[in-house]
Amino acid sequence: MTIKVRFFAMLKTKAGKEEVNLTVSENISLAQLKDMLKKEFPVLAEFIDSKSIMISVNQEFAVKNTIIKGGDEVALLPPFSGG
Amino acid sequence: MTIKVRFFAMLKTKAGKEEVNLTVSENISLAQLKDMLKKEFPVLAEFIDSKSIMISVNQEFAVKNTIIKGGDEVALLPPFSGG
Amino acid sequence: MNMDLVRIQKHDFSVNEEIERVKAVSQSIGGVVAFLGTARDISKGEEIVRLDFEHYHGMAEKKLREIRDAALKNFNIIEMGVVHRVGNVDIGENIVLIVAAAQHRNDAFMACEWAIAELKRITPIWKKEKTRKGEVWVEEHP
Amino acid sequence: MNMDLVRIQKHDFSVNEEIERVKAVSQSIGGVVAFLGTARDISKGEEIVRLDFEHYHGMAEKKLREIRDAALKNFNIIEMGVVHRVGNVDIGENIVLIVAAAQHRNDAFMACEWAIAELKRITPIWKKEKTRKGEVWVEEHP
Repeated sequence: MTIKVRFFAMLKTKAGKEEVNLTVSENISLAQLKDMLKKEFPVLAEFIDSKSIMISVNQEFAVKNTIIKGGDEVALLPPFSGG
Repeated sequence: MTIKVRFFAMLKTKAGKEEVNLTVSENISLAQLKDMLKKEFPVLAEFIDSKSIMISVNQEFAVKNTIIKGGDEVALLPPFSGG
Repeated sequence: MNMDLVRIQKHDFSVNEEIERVKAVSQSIGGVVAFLGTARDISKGEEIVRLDFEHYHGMAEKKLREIRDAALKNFNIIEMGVVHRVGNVDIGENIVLIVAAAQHRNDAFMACEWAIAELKRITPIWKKEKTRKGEVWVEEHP
Repeated sequence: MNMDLVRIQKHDFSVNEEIERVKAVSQSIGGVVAFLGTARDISKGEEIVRLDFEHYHGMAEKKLREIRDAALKNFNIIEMGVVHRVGNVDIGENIVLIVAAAQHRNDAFMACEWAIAELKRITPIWKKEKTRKGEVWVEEHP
């Protein structure tokens, strides 16, 4: 299955791109996704491991047991600084 | 000596006037002034005795031992309701 | 400056203008908290038609200036503005505005909350409510 | 109504207009508390030339609507408006506005303070500070 991964703010700068389509195995967990992303984007590995980075799936905050399905929009969110 | 006494809001309504010039003895205390005002304006007596009425002398809150001098502007202030 | 930032007036005010007046003082302002008091249609279950505010001219202005001075001294704010209307105020209209500006928002919130409570406590301003039954000074029976 | 009261936009907003939009909802509003975040000239000792805000379009708007919904549910307020700017914001300009309207002022203060803290916590918006030394995403090293 294919998912879309989006990067924002300083993660976009680090990744050097705004978004990427990834082919992954069916119904992976958030933990599996993180491992994949670290392999795919070594430059982001330390950020993905840091607790301050949040991940959203279909524009909602993902939790440990969130399952990612085909067509999902995943985003890596650095710490917010709005307001 | 002569002092000016001003009434505001519902005390003005009760007294039926905005202000009055009163001739009083020299350098009276706030307590003496209150007794005088009660005699002069019986209709205000219960309000003057009530704790919620404040008295100002020259546009500053008077306290128990405030002394009133000739030419002073005294005002009877019902509970505030601004804001 | 002081005179512009603290006023009692019959006519309405613009929240934008009052905030701009306060913001003009410094570029270090990061948070502005404004309290706007407006005329409600109901008070203690009674329908209100209109309000009428009276003030002790001179003393009321002095008390508002004292509130601004104390706020600048006791809170970590950069500037404060206070405007109160007197005379007739229709339902829905503005009555009072307090603008507190600070580098950080918590200080602005604290100063603004304190200032409106203090205004109600020490400023000689009185509200008359006009209902269909007649007029009544608020807190007529203390 | 909901769409008008909660917005993310590039252009500036008018505090007056936003307050009027909120006030238009009810004549029972007696207290309005507005928090206005503005662009400061200094951040952590560094002189700031300009700010640039990025947001996650779709998700950020959704989070702001959730904040309004939660505020209406959890506080005794009548209405709330939330506007946040994105793109370039010059020093002194408006960034964010939260307007909370209630019958009584305490409820408006509580809801407004909660909403701006919650906005900072859950809304995917990021600030880039432009200084004379270059540009930096705020909290670049979490």
